[in-house]
Amino acid sequence: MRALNLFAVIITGIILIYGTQDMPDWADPRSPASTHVSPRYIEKTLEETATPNAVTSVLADYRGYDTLGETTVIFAAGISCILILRARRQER
Amino acid sequence: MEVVYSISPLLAMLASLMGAILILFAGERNRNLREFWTILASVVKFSILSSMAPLILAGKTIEYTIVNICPGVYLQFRVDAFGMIFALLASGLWIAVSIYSIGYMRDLKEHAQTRYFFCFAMAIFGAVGAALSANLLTLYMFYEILTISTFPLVAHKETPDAIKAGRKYLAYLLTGAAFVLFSIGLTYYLTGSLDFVAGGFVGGHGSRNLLRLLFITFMIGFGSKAAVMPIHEWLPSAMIAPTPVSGLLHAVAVVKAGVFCCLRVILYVFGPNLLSDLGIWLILAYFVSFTVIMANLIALTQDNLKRRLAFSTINNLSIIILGAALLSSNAIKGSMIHIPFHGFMKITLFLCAGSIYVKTHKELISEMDGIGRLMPFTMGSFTIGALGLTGIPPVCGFISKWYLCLGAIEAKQLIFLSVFLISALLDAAYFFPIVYGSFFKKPNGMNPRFNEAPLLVVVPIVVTAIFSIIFFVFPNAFLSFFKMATIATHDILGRG
Amino acid sequence: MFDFILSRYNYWIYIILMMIGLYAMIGKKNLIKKIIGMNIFQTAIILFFISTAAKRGGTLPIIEHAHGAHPIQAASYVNPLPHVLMLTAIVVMVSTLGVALAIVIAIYRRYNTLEEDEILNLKR
Amino acid sequence: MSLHSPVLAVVIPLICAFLALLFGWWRKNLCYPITLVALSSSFLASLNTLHTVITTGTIRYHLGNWNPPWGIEYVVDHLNALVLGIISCIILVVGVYSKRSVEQELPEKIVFFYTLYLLLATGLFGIVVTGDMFNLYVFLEIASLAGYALIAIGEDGAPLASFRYVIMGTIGACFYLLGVGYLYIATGSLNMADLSQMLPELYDSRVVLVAFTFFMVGLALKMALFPLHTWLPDAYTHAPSTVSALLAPTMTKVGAYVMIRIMFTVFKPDFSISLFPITSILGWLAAAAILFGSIMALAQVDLKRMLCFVVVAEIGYIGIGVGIANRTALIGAILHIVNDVFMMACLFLAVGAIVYKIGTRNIYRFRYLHRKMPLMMALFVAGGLSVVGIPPLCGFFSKWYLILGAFKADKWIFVAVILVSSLLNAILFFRVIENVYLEPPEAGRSLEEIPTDEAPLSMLLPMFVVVAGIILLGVFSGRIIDVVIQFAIPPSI
Repeated sequence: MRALNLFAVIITGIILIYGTQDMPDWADPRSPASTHVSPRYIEKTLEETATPNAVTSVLADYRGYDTLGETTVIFAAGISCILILRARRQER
Repeated sequence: MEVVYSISPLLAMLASLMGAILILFAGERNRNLREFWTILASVVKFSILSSMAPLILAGKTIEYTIVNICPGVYLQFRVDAFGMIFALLASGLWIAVSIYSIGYMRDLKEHAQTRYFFCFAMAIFGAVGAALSANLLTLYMFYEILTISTFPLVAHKETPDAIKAGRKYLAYLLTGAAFVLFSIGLTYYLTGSLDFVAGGFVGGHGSRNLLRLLFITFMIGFGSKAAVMPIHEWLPSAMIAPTPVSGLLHAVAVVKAGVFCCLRVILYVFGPNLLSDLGIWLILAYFVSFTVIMANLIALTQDNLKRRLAFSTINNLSIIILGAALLSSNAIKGSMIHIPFHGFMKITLFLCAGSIYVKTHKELISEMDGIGRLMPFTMGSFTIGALGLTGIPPVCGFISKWYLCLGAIEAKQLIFLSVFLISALLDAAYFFPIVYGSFFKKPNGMNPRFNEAPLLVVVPIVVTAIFSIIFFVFPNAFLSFFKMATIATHDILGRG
Repeated sequence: MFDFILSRYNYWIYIILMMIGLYAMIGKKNLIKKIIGMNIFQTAIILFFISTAAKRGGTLPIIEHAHGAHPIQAASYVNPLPHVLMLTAIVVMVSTLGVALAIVIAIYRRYNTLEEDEILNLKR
Repeated sequence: MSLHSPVLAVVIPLICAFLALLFGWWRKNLCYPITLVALSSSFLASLNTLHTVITTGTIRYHLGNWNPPWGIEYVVDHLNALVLGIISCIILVVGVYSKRSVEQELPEKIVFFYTLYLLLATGLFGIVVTGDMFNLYVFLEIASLAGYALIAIGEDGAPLASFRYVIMGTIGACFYLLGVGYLYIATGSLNMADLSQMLPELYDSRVVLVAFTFFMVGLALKMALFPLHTWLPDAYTHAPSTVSALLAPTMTKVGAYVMIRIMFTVFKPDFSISLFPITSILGWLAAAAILFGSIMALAQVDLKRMLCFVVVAEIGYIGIGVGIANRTALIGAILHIVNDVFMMACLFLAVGAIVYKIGTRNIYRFRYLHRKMPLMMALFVAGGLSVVGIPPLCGFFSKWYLILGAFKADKWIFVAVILVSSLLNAILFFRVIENVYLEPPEAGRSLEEIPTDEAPLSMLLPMFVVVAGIILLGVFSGRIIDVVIQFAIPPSI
């Protein structure tokens, strides 16, 4: 069992490392991630959202819906914890 | 062939479906209402079906499409002469069996009667649906409905034996259905169509070996329901069910549906030309001939009346398939009319067995000596049925066997002619001792006074027996089975 | 070859971290250790994402100068998108952690142990 | 209105989850009506979406009015409109059903239960309609978290089962997120439509290959595809009845939907089928899943646990359809997603009703049950027969398409697997039916003495709806394929 787990983990690692071969070099400004979608967030943030902090503008505006989801996750987690823990106490 | 579009096939189907639902709603508390629905549904169904008969006899087919299932395949009814024979048989005998069941079930105070009548109605729904189906997929649907709805009937008694018989029944038939589904899928894959065509439609698609495989899987699939040896084991075990159910299984719906499907595949999917071209008909013919002889030999050794009748059924089913497999016009005609004729004769015999059981609780032949003196009507009808199955005039069994023999000669297969004749001899060998014993032997320990079964039980028996004789004298009486078989045979062979 | 390794070593480190976490998740018997493994695994993913945001010579994605002075060069700021994604992901992962811990508490209350095999023995 | 319907379907339950908590604080019994209002408006919105998609084609909804790929986009085409409609229908139906069962099993936790129930619905709807890879992850986690918690409050073994589910589910979600990360490195985009345009040039890139692999493994974990199904039987067995009835039909099927979406929309079919032959691997795994699930189900005496293994097998059917990957088989797979949602809902709801009334799930203790609950058992039989594949119930028709597809692909062994598993399913369900209907009565006790004790109307009504769905889906399967499913399949297949 232990060997099997180790095997699975190592396979996962090898596959992941295999994938890095075709990745752009680290911190390469010409990588797709730096050139395809994200430049607009930096270049237009002031103009479109009047927010100098690009992270904030993406978080709260461009991808604000993700943030709504994020708060929902927190909400769900909170309710979950209450649900799980409170129940036990009452059983006692 | 002229096609008439009409809603009547659907109405006929709805009659029994609605009947089943109403039976369920009436329930155990309103027994009379429930029985009323049973009878009403059976009568309505039969009259709708017979109202279609004139059109069929005029050489037309009736079509009704419900809904598309997949490209080129519809949930569709198409009534042709061959389907009509089976539909009329099933719905006609349903009336008789319903009346009989009411008497039988009430007299024995059976439990779960609502379930019984509901499943009965559903079984007829399935059987007639199979008869009216226009294509293999619709056929499969009703075939499955029939299989499932018969299961509670087989296991009706709920004793461990009955449950075991039910399991066996399902195991054989559902495995068979899996083969059928495989074959239907393969047929659709090869031809892109599933519609029945008189004379077959798979010719020219796929390699010859593939078609042979297809035919074999079809025969294994439907053969399981038609109780062809060696996949017949479920049928004798299913004799544990109440007698009307055995009658239904044997004479009316279940095994007949199996045989009907086999014939559909032989004549309407493959067609005589293709089968003789592939040469596979001969294998099938030898195979079922073996069943014909073996079943009769086993029947000789059975002491339980219902089991003996069961093997007789296995014998006759294979005779029907053998007739179709010979592919000659007279043999096909003979096997088609043997379906209804055997139905009438066999149901007479089964109802007699039930009648004896209701009155005396006897199931073993060795205990039935002298019973004819107690129950002259019952045993008189039994004699008629036995004569018919042996093929002795003046009972209708003679006609079908005559045509089968003619067909064997026409196909120049004397070996199969001898199969028919030997089987008839064996029939005589196991039926006549019963008849003889019941009338001429002294009853041991029984009071030989007239002591007939209840009226609701006896009347259907006598009626079916009389019908067996009428069909000999006038093969076209009432339902014109003979003429329909002629039309169907003409359609099948006329095209090639 | 050396260049190749050097240019990607960051990814590799995160991958090794992931493997450690993953092994703890599926290999350890103690429930808390599993949760710690889960945390390591998730943190590694966060680091992995963040590292994709890096640009040589880039600075924080906060636009300092006022309108119109110079055109804003995307290359001079690091990519803000992975940061945003990971802000969301961190919250998601913390929530998962919270729920997992709550469940562990529930388990502990019932079985008085956190060793998986002991629990299985107790159940039997 | 119809323009906003996809997003309304997601947001209404979300808002109502807050409301349910708020009002629940004040009056506990307000939660149930709020839940129903939310779910039925969600259902109506989904129907509206489906209708709009059928009449006018794909809906694209830009959240916050930011154009994709910069903002988040909802894309609803025929595939997810169908899945959305079906899922929202079942969630509503289970919601109606939940009342009595929750009152009995979780009397103290009604408020939180319904809040999480609505959040779970939000998550599932969000997964289905979104057109953004990362947004999908967020909603996946909402649904999963709610699922973990709802499972954990079940019977005795529930917390441990739930914990295992947390571990496996988190690995699945993290693998998915890793896949998103790898794709992001390769392309710089998170939008599905944008990705599918950019990816064909990168199909030989190792980054993309690895991303794809991780998507598949992650989703296989989420949808419980053999051999990664290990969390499912325990988790769904020990969960409260309503929760199993909610999760078993929806969660795994949504996973399957995402898998289809990624294989055939984000990646193009020629990649998933020929360049990187994931489909053939998937097909074989699915075949193994079908056999394994059916055989393991045979070994169970607990009805619910047996059904959990049936779920594993049913996932196999979807997998086999995707694995064969021709047009007919994919129709079968998508049709099976639809059918399976209804069949599993039917079966698990029936189990819930049985537990509610007699408190046991051991199938050898179901004697007399058909006297006690005649309607409920009849409906259960309908669901069981549908799984066995008896026409005209819907389960048959998806099998029919799968068999045809397997023939077309010359994969005869898959045909055999499907047929054999139908037989195994027949054994499974007839074993139960036998115990319910045919067990001989105890000596000295006649059946007539056993009083009818039918499940309450709030349980029967949903069952009727589901069984009606099973029959109608079966009879009109051809129509559903003509109107919706055939457009849900990428034209290049």
